[in-house]
Amino acid sequence: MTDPTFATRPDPARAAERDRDLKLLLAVLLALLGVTMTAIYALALNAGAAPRLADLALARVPQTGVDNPVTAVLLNYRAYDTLMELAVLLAALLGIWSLGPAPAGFQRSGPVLAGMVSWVVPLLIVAGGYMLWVGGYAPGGAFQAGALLGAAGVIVRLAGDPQAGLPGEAAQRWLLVLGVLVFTLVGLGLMLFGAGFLTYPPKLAKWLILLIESAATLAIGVALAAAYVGGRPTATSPLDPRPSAQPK
Amino acid sequence: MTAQLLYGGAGLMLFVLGIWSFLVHEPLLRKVIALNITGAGVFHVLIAVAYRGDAAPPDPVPHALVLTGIVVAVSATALALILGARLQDSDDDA
Amino acid sequence: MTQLVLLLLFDAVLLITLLGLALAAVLSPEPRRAVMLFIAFGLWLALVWARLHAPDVALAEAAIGAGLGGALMLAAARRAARARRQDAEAEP
Amino acid sequence: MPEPAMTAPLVLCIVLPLLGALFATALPGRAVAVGIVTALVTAAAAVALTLAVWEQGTLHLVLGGWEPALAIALRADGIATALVLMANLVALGISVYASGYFQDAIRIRSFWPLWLLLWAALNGLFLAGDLFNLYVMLELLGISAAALGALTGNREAIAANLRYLLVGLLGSITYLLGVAFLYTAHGSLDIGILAAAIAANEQLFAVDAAAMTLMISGLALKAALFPLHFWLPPAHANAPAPVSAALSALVVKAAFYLILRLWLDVFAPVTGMAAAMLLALLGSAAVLWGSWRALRAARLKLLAAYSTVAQIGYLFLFLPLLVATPEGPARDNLLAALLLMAVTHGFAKAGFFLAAGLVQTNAGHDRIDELGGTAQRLPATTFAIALAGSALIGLPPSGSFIGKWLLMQQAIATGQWWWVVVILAGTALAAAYVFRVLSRAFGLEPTPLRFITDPRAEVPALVLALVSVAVLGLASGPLWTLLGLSGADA
Amino acid sequence: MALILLLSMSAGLVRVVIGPTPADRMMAAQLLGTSGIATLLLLAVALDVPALLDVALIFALLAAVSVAAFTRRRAGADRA
Amino acid sequence: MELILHSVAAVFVAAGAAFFVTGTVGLLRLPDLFTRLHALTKADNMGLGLIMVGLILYKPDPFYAVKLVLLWVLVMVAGATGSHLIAKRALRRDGEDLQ
Amino acid sequence: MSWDAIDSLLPVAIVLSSLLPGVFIFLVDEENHLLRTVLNLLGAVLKLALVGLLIWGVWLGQPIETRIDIAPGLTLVLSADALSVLFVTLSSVLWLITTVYAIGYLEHSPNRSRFFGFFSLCVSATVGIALAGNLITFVIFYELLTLATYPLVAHRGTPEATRGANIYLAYTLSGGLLLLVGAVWLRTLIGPVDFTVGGVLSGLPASMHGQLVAIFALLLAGLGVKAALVPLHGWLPQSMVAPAPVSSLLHAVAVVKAGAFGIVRVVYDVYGVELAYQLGLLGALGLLASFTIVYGSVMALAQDGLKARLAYSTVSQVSYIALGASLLGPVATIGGMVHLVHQGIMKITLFFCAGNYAETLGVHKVSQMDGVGRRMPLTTLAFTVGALGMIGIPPIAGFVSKWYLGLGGVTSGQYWVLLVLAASTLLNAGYFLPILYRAWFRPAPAEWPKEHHFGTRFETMGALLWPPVVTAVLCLLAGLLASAPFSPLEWAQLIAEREYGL
Repeated sequence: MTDPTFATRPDPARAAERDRDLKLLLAVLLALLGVTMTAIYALALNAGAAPRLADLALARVPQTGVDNPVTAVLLNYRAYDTLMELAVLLAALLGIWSLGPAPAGFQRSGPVLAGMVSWVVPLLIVAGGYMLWVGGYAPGGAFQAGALLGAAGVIVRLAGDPQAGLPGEAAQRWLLVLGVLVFTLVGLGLMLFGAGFLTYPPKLAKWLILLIESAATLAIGVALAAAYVGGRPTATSPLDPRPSAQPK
Repeated sequence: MTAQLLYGGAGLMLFVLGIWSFLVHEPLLRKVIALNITGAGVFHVLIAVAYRGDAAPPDPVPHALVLTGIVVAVSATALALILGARLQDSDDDA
Repeated sequence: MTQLVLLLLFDAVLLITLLGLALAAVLSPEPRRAVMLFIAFGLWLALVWARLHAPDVALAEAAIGAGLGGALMLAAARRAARARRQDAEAEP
Repeated sequence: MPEPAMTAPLVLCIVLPLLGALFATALPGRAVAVGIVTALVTAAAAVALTLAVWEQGTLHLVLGGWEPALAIALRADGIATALVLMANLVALGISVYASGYFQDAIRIRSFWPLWLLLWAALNGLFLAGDLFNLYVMLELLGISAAALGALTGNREAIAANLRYLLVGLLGSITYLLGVAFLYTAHGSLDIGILAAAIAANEQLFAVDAAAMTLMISGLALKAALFPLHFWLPPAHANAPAPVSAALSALVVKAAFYLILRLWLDVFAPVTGMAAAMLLALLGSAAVLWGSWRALRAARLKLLAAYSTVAQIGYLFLFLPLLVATPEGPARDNLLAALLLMAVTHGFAKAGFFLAAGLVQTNAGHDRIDELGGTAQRLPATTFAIALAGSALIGLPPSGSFIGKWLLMQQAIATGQWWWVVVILAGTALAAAYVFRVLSRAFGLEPTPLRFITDPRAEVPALVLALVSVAVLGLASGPLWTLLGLSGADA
Repeated sequence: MALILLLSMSAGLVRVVIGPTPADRMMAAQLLGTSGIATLLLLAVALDVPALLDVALIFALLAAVSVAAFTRRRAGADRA
Repeated sequence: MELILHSVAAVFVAAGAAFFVTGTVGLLRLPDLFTRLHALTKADNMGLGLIMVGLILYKPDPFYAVKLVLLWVLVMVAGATGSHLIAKRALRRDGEDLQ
Repeated sequence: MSWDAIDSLLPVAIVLSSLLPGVFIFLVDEENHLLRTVLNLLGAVLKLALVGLLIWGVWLGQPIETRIDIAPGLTLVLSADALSVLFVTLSSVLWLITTVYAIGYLEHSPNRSRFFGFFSLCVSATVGIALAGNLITFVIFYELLTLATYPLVAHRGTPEATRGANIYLAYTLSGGLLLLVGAVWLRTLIGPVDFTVGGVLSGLPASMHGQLVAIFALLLAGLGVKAALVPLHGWLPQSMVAPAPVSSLLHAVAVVKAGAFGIVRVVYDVYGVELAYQLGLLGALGLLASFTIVYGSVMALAQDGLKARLAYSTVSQVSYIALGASLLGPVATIGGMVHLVHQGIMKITLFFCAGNYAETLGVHKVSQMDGVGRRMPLTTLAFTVGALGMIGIPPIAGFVSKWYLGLGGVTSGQYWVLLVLAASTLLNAGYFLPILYRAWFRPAPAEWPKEHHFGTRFETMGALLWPPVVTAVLCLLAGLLASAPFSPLEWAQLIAEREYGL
């Protein structure tokens, strides 16, 4: 990060020396802080409330509709956090989009890479689906699945498609909001039927969570891939020809 | 609880290391890396707290918190890096 | 007992290398090397999560650290390296 | 399990702007319409929430129907509700203003979803009852705020907001470490449970104090407490006007609110005079330094941004007095005065920034020394600046006058008279910088024909400024009622 | 066993740090990835957490991504 | 029976680990890039393969085995592609990544 | 309508009768003269009618009070006692006259809506000060007055105007801050400070007396700025850059009187004369006032600018009020109180006339006034009445004030007051008589600096001419009919009786 206020320094040699001293001083201070915090942390571990939420959280898992305790926390006990976390991702992407159109893509791939891409991408998508499904009873879930989809997008962009294989802008926008939208609507629907916001009836919990997770997976995948693209989708804009069209 | 203390302490070291780097290094990329390391330090502490030995199942709550934290961190990283890219573009134009 | 000691040794090596990686990543002035080290750091982190029985987190860390985060940072590192080179050319 | 209909506004305040953001994202062509409708219904939800809290006292809702420890709670007590009401009314004003502010389609498409997300984050933050949820809200707030701030797209704005983003991240990570410590020690994230646990476990004092230090320093960074304020002026001064208004009036206030919440609720047994004094000393420095820099600022929006640094400083002066004052009417008055100051600043600063934005649009710049003619061409806007300015100074009748009155009263009563000196110096400096602007409004320029020329832009600023002066300055009694405090004569 | 692998990985790290060329670092990183997978597999058995297998799977999948990311060149970037 | 299986598995794993160590040593000690590349690919494919055989023997479960094999294939492909790309870049010495 | 219904609404109605028209005037289009004039006059007349009602009520001894809680423990109290009636009446009557004058003076210059809007706000603040029933209310309106007058001083927009306004603001706001601290401090000591006849502090233990003296110093410093006590008077000559109606109403009457009125309130209704005397506060105040009286007059002698001379004269004359308050005994109180009114009508006459000279002939300096009497006889006649009244020539109002002040000094045994009065009178004569001489007995120049012809059959525009004539007549009447019922003197006696419990 460049800071204009510090741009001019009178004497570089002395300033550098002072800089180094400052860095060292800071290092010593922070090291002391680290040691102190470790001591305090040890105290907290020893005297702290040992089971914390673990036993309670594990005990209630059978009522959550899923078997993986982490998924239970993410999508049931603390579903509201997850909803807002999806909103954070959306906000970051909207921020990226607000900064301008996507930069140029990559040169087209050679045969070896293309060969790899042609079967890594489907594999990633399959793995994503697997992650999503497995999340109900074993480690995995929407975020990991979405990250795999996003990685698929990354590799597609690396292989030469500047839009990372994403659909047009309108579709992208809908896909992006899909996760939060389904999540919120399910929550509100439950509230409307008297259960309370994001309070799943045990019988429906499994399916509602799966629905939310599927939507979230798609949204996360699209958001991560679009974040890697790094700007507004350009294909729809006649002013910006797709950079990959330029022969190089 | 040796492992908890070991990993938690390492997390705290990562935390201070990240902060130190954030404070002393100018380039954006290094600041972003520093922040991610700081974050990793905090996650370390949380995961260490969740760990209850190899026999007992770990506490799922901190795991979920860390997952959320990771998404937040990557979102922020992406935004920061692209903000930096735009900044560099405008420098190049100037 | 030996198992415990071995595990402890494993922990120690894991953490020392982890901290070493972090330190190296933080101290590296060359952007791409820093990013590579950071990606390696992410990998190590995933191992730590795995060691602490947090496979969910390890999965996410692997997907993000090695995949997206790394790719994003690499792109930035490329830019930074280019900027440094341009500066170096402009300087003399 | 409380009746859902009763707690519905609690959820709606957060969910409605979120939904609005989704639709504004998905339907970019109709972003303005979606935005305005959302703004109206959200503000209505906030009013409904206020009425509910007014009638029934604190609302509490545990989401998901689990044990409170396991799930996330939403809660609206008097303090939160007062701030929610302020934030939503201000946000409504900003929305009306923004509907005419942005001209090009791309900015419009970017602004509305991010703005509504920011709004959701604000409400979520004020209403959260869970420390980790607060972290998520802080991040949502920080990311959408930084993205909005960079919307002007010029170099300074991007650089400033990049720095804002990074600093904000550092702040929230530090906060999160504090949360991790608390979870380690007490095994909970819920504010109410933690408060009880901290009060019950005195042997963990060191841990609690460390957690408090971490959390409050992280938040102080976000609240721009001196000397951690360095990021604020450039970020707020270079953002588009409606965004500056939101950042200065609301976002910084949210971080302060959290500090207050932690101070009063969670860490009440841990807080002590030393910590309070330290924070108040930093607050004093903020008051003096911020005001001084505002006085020296060349640009109107920069002036307003530095003024925010100073105004946040005032809020920290209350802490040592709160510590020194025993429970009772005097402390109630002090707390209410603190809230009154915060709320008044919200309205006034938003009005000030909106008006400043109008001046900037009209003049093409906002260099104070060259503003004479513009200020005179826009009488309503100048009037808004004057009203908001007098609230910033703390002149009567304004909410901050009452706030400062009660603050000084308690400072004298508790023998901490030195804060009075700080307040006086800050007030005098504030008067100097506000009138430095206002004196430009009396030039030899031609006569304006009408008081208001562009209602959609001028009225929100004027109304917000007027609220800070007339409503809060003359009828602040309801605030006491809302806070559930006795309004006895001190 | 995992320990040995870990030690070997640590040694490999040295290459990442010292270079000298980026290609060396990349190769080392690749080796790290592979041995990381192996470590995870061993850990899965040692700690009895079968899910670590999935972690290893993702490692393998994403190793491809990172290799590609390392070696790609932006269209239109000058060949300085 | 199980004991024997476990012992055999342990031998396989140990052998795999040895390969890894060799690969690492090679990476560190061999003189130039292309010989290092050679060592690397050896260690990769053989080391991992051996360990996997060991693991499959340790815990014979078809689903598990399929996953492991898939993993191995994947690593091989990625490794091959990666080595190829690295070598190509290194030979051409073009591209901004490998200055 | 019964008194019960009225008495809680009347004070607030009096404040609003100028506040609301003021707010609407801001919104009036610049070219809409008629609507603005109607609003102005409507407010002024309505206020006068309400004040009439108020006078009647206070005379009957009705408790007239509005209480508004602005925050728990902080109450806005508007109430009417004899003292406030004196000030309210003065402001309302002079507002009506000045509004007429201002319409004539300003209707052709730019930014009228702004001017008249703030003008109305000023008067609202002034009556608010007059009716303030406790210290916080007083402080609020006192600060409001500062705010509302600032735009009027800066109104012309010239660099000098801006500079003058900024100096004015610096003085008054600093003073306001000191006043604020004093008020807050006092409140922490004794709770809400309601203005009460005889004071509210007499019951406090002697250990607090040190604090009370410090608070008095703070309050006096705050009030002294507006009352233009030396050395806090520096703003007054500077703010003479304002248009004539502003100088006449605000600086001759509203602002300086607000300060003087505040001093009176603090001495009589907060501290109580007895306590103030015991603490030695009255002596200090008297010394300060006397010094200001002499100093202002000396400075006035040296001024050539007519408005500047009048301004220093104001500095001097306003301190008569403080002097009256500082002398123990009802007679001096009467003198001070009655001067509050008398100085107001005399000084406004003088300023109106100065404005007329400037507007009609372009005459701004004393040295340019040769022969103005022949060119503008009615104006100059009014000026003469005002000037002679200031000197203290019977039967004009000023004589009555000086008489009672002197008498008060004698009855309280402080003979030095006579010395001050004599010196002041001599100096008054010294700076007013030369003007009268020039105006009446020197030949007019061939050409006036900047002459305007308004095309009326009088010497100047009617709206400019009649206000000074009316106020001059008032000066005469106040002197001649001093012992008639409802005269200022009678009213001042009523105040003194109530304060001293006679």
